[in-house]
Amino acid sequence: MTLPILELRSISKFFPGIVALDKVSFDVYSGEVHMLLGENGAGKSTLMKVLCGAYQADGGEIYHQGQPVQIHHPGDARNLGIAVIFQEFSLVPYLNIAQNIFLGREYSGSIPGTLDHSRMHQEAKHWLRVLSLDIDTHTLVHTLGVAQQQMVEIAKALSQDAKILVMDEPTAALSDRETTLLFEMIRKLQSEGVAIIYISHRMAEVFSMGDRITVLRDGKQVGSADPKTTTPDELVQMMVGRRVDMAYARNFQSQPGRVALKLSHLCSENGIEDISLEVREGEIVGLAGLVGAGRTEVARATFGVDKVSSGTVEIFGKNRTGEPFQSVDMGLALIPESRKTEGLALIRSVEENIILSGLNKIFPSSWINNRKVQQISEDLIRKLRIATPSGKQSTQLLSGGNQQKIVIGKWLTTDSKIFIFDEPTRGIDVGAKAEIFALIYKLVEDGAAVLMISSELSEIVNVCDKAYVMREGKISGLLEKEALNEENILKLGMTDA
Amino acid sequence: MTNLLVELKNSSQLKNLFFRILVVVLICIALSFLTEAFFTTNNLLNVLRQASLLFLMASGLTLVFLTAGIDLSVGANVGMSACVAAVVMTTTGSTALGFLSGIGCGLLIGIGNGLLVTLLRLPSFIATYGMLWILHGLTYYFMAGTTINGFEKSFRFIGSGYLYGVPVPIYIMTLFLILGSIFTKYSIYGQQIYAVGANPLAARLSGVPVNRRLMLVYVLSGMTAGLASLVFLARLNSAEGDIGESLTLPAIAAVLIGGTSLFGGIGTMFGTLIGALILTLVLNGMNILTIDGNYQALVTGVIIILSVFLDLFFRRKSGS
Amino acid sequence: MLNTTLNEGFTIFPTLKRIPGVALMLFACMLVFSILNADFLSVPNLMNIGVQSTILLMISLPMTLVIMAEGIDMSIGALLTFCGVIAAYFLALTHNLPLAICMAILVGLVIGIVNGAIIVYLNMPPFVVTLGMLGICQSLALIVTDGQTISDVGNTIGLAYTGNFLGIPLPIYFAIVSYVVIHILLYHTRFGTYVFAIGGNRDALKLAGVRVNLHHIAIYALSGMMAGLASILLTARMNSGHPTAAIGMEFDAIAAVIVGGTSFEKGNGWLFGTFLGVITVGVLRNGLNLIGVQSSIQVASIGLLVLVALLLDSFKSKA
Amino acid sequence: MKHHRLLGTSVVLLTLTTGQAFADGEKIAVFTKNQTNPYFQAFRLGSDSAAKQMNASTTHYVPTKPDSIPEQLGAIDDVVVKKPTGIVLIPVDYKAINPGVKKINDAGIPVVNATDRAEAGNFVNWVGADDFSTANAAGKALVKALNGQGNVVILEGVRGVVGNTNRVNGFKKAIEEAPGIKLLASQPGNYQRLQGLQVMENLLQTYPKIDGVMAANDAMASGAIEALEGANRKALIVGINGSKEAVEAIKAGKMLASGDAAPFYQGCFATMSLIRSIRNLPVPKEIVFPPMVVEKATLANYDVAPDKQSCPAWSSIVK
Repeated sequence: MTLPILELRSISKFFPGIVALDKVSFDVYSGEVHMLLGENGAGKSTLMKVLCGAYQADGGEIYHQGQPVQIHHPGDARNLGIAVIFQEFSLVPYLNIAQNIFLGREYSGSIPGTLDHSRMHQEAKHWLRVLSLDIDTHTLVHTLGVAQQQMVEIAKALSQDAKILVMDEPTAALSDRETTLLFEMIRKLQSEGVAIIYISHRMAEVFSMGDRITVLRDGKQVGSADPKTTTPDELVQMMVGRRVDMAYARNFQSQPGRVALKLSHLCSENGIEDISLEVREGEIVGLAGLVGAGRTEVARATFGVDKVSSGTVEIFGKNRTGEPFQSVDMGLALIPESRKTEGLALIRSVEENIILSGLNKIFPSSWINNRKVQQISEDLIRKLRIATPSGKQSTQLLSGGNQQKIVIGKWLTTDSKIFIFDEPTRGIDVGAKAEIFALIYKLVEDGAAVLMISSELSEIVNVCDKAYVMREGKISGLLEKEALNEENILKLGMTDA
Repeated sequence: MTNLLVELKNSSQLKNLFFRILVVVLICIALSFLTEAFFTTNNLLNVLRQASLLFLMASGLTLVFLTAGIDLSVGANVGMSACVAAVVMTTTGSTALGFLSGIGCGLLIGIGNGLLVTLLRLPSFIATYGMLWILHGLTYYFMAGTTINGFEKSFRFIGSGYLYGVPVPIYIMTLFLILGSIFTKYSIYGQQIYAVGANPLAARLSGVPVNRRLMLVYVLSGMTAGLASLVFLARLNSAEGDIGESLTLPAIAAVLIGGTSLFGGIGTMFGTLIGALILTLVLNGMNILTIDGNYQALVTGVIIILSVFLDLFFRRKSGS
Repeated sequence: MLNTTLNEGFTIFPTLKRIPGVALMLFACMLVFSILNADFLSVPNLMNIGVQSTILLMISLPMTLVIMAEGIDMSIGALLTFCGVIAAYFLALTHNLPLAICMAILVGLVIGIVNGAIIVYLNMPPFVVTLGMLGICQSLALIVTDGQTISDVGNTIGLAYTGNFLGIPLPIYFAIVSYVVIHILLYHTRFGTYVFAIGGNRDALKLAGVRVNLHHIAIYALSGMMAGLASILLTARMNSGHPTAAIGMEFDAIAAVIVGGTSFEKGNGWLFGTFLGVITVGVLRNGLNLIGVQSSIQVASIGLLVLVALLLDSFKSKA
Repeated sequence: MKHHRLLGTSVVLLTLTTGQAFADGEKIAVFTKNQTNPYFQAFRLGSDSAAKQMNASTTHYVPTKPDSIPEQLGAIDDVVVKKPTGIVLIPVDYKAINPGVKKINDAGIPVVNATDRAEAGNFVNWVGADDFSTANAAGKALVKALNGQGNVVILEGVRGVVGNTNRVNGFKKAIEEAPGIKLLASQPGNYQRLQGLQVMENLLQTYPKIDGVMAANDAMASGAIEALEGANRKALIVGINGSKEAVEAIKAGKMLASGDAAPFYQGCFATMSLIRSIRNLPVPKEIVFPPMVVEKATLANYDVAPDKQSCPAWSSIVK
């Protein structure tokens, strides 16, 4: 029995208020694909950051071929032959593909100090060809699409001919063809004896690619499994724990009322075409599809963030035009995809964030009464069970779940009738997830109309009354009742279906 | 865990404010030991009066900083508004008209800056810099190297008059401090301005009319400059093209020393007041100690870096 | 996908979208002035423009890198002045030109490093740090000279500005050499690549295992050093050291950089644009002087130039 | 009136053969320091008026940044290309201007030096007031008014500017000559109104008894007036330049006197000398306006605003 090429023993990592990793042990052998499974926020990405030296573990040891090693610095990780494909891109927008691929590993030119651009471009071309990606390596990456950027990320990692390759949900942004390509690459590398740590929460991949599976939940290691002997359901059980059903528990029948939100033939400057859909009061409508299919763009165009190039957005029959603040006045609310960059003023307090959207309505005199602000925020903090010591706390100190609750709470201070949730549960632990859904249900029961964007099929299927599926900026179908199941969503969503 | 952090934060905010006042106090104590001329009612009033000119310019600037912007044209604005007001007053002989024209001029300039920043999406730094040159050019052109002087006593009052033994500019400063603090703390506009500075995108997605608030901020900054120019005018009893220019960088420095962040979303009017006080005290001290003027810029520079450093230091310690 | 540019080498040929307003402005100015004044296109006058733009160019080039790295250097004008004074001071003291030059460059380098170190290690906003440094340099210049002009510098240093080689004034060579060197630094060395990365995605650079801090400081060091170098020309130009000679020049430099199409964000920079920016301002001043336009109008037109150039860009980016 | 006082003044005269040339329409380039100081405005008006009288035309070159040496030097480069018939030059800095003067001389353009005496170079002549004796006269007027008893402070202009140094020395001389006068402090106000005001305010705090103020220009003097009024204290104030506002202040009894540097006349005679020398008419090597003091007694001469005045005949002054 050979030694694992890399072994982590009871690794722990703490952040203010959160235990990101709790004594996680984990190892990988050369030539195997070790699947790292877990819900968003389970600690996968943190673990990976510890591996590549971006974070320092607060406890535990790392062994490389049996030898204890320290990874203080990304350089150390590279010296151990660890290469990482990051989920959030580690690319430099105004450098070209070749420069990005060789960032930090540039080839020196003949004249000392200078760079050998031609050689870097040649090799870059080679790797792009391997990934059958047909782009000029002189292209600046900020001009590439998401999928292409992801491919460049992959090329970057491959080009390091690493002994240990870590992939963080590499297929998240990829089309089918690209995905199959990637899988071929992985098989090839595997046969060349590269150890691969593959982070994902997509069942299909796990079973098709994995040799071994380790499941994380809430920063803890909940178990390992052999893909040949385990079933998806068991894994899901492990991933979400007992709360699997409760997370989506929906204990009411929705009575759709009048049409609240109506998009007709909507096109925006951000590349969505001819989007038509309807959301009625008292129902939850899903918007499914692969990342990059244009779901977020629909939300932005509807809310007035992106310019509408043609088509109309009707709110209770009235045409919506202009800026987001005008949409808000018409009763529209958007819970954006990214809390930190789009949802919260992180350096401001919980109170200030919660009150922000409601200011106009609560204080028509435009003078603020602090006692009232405090009441409202404390009331919401209680109602939404936001775990914060006080309303004065600055929001950046809170956990993802609580931050998300604040972003939602913001809209409960307005009289919004239509809520657009963009990935409401991304990066939130399962407990908070359940609470968020409870909130959504509450809204719907009170007659609100909800449009929910989600990448997690199970959510769409279990939560929504019906769901539109998008593909390449267009709506590829509407699924209702029993037709609303994961297979159909995938079929409609697949780029080459 | 978080509890502990919060306590730390709150306490540090106290510390933070406390530290600023402490600096002022320390400077005062030091000076009063160095010369008996310092700690006299007269000199303290004198310091406050000098600080008030700086504060008036800096207060509008503070709002701009809160939105992560900057207004380099504030000095040129003061110069132009002063000249406009002076011309109107001397030609029409009406103080009221002069008053209005001065503030009006500042307001127009503010609108100009606002349009450049919101409508045309220019970075405020460069937009207001271009504005600075244009304003100077116009002012020089119309003033043609002359100075206008000799204004009505009634008008001079706001600059050099006394009320109950206290110079009028100090009252104006206090008024601005109060109004400014109320506006930033207790009006929804203030709240929205903080949000815009802290995270413009989030503010926009939360239904804040971002462009309108930016506009508002530059207009207010312009108006304050306009009003400051009137006080300058009344104080100096004469108008010339570069009347305010020498105070542009000090005003910016005052805002920064006052703990307002360049990146927006953090800062208070009171902080700016303290910033203005610190700067004025340093110059006053050097004058009454008759220290060589060559060292003034040095001391100021060091104080800027130090105070901002300590500020960040405390804020970081609070874990945020 | 229009905006795809060869990032090293051929930046002189920008793609459509990259033609900044400043280029158009430059063209317009050249056209107008050559029509209005016969002397404008004369060789000696063009030389003039080049010579006069040299000092500004020499501090604007590194400023481009500083701004690309999401920083700013407000101290550069005062530093330029201070270094000039230092050069003059040592010349007057020792009449040893090489020593004086070395001292000037050394002082610039040291202060640049101090700027960088404070910014990077104490993690402070560049604007604040360099604004403070502005005051410090200003004072130091006054203290060294006690407010007087140092004119006992001999005649050797003056040649650096007035002298010429093969009929071309020396400053032009200074300009060309500094441009070429910094161009190579930016587009053909690791350092340059990392400048793009520090502004564009600092974490990515960290993850790539690069010692980011050192490179970050190096940017400010370069800026300081170039100020030292330029100060030689400044002193040569006045054939003396003056404690307020270049006060406020930082703004001209920053304006030139921004007008040249470098933005405060994401490490989006363009060195040649800066060159255009500097030349355009030079052409404008020179042309207006030739036509004999009133100075107050000149002041206003510089402001207009800055705004219009940027407006052209913002319209293009919208269109 | 004023001309009479000048009649008596002896002026060094350099006799040339009076070869009359009738060419006119000369183009004169006039260099002044900044656009904000009334002194230079008066100078410009003077030279305009003179040029008009002699059918010549003037173009004014003023730095866009007040008192910027590099800009003035740059403007000179540009103007030399333009080859005007002659140049009138008030150097921003009397030492740093040298390269500029050399350039003008090399181009063979006749140049008159005015106000600040340049360190080197060939000039048609120098036209100016002797700062030292002007200040000294103003100082004496103050001493006289104080009956040789009391405490005095000096508000200096910009450190390192030769004009300022001379003025301050002139003041100090007047003080030394009067044993009863005590100099309390001499602080820089950089010729700025606001700074003059605030420096004075602060000095008032330190010194309970100040009887007299000597300011290196009228702007600071009027700043001092405001400071005194603000503090409800009385002191006699003298300034320099004899500017409009000083005249009014003196009329109103707020100010004792102002040393008159006669900027308007400097403008007139600098320009006249230049044109005359171009037309091969004799010009003296120096035209020094003797120390004059604007005070109650002489107010009458100064009641005309500079833009209303016109130059006296050459012969009325130069004999």
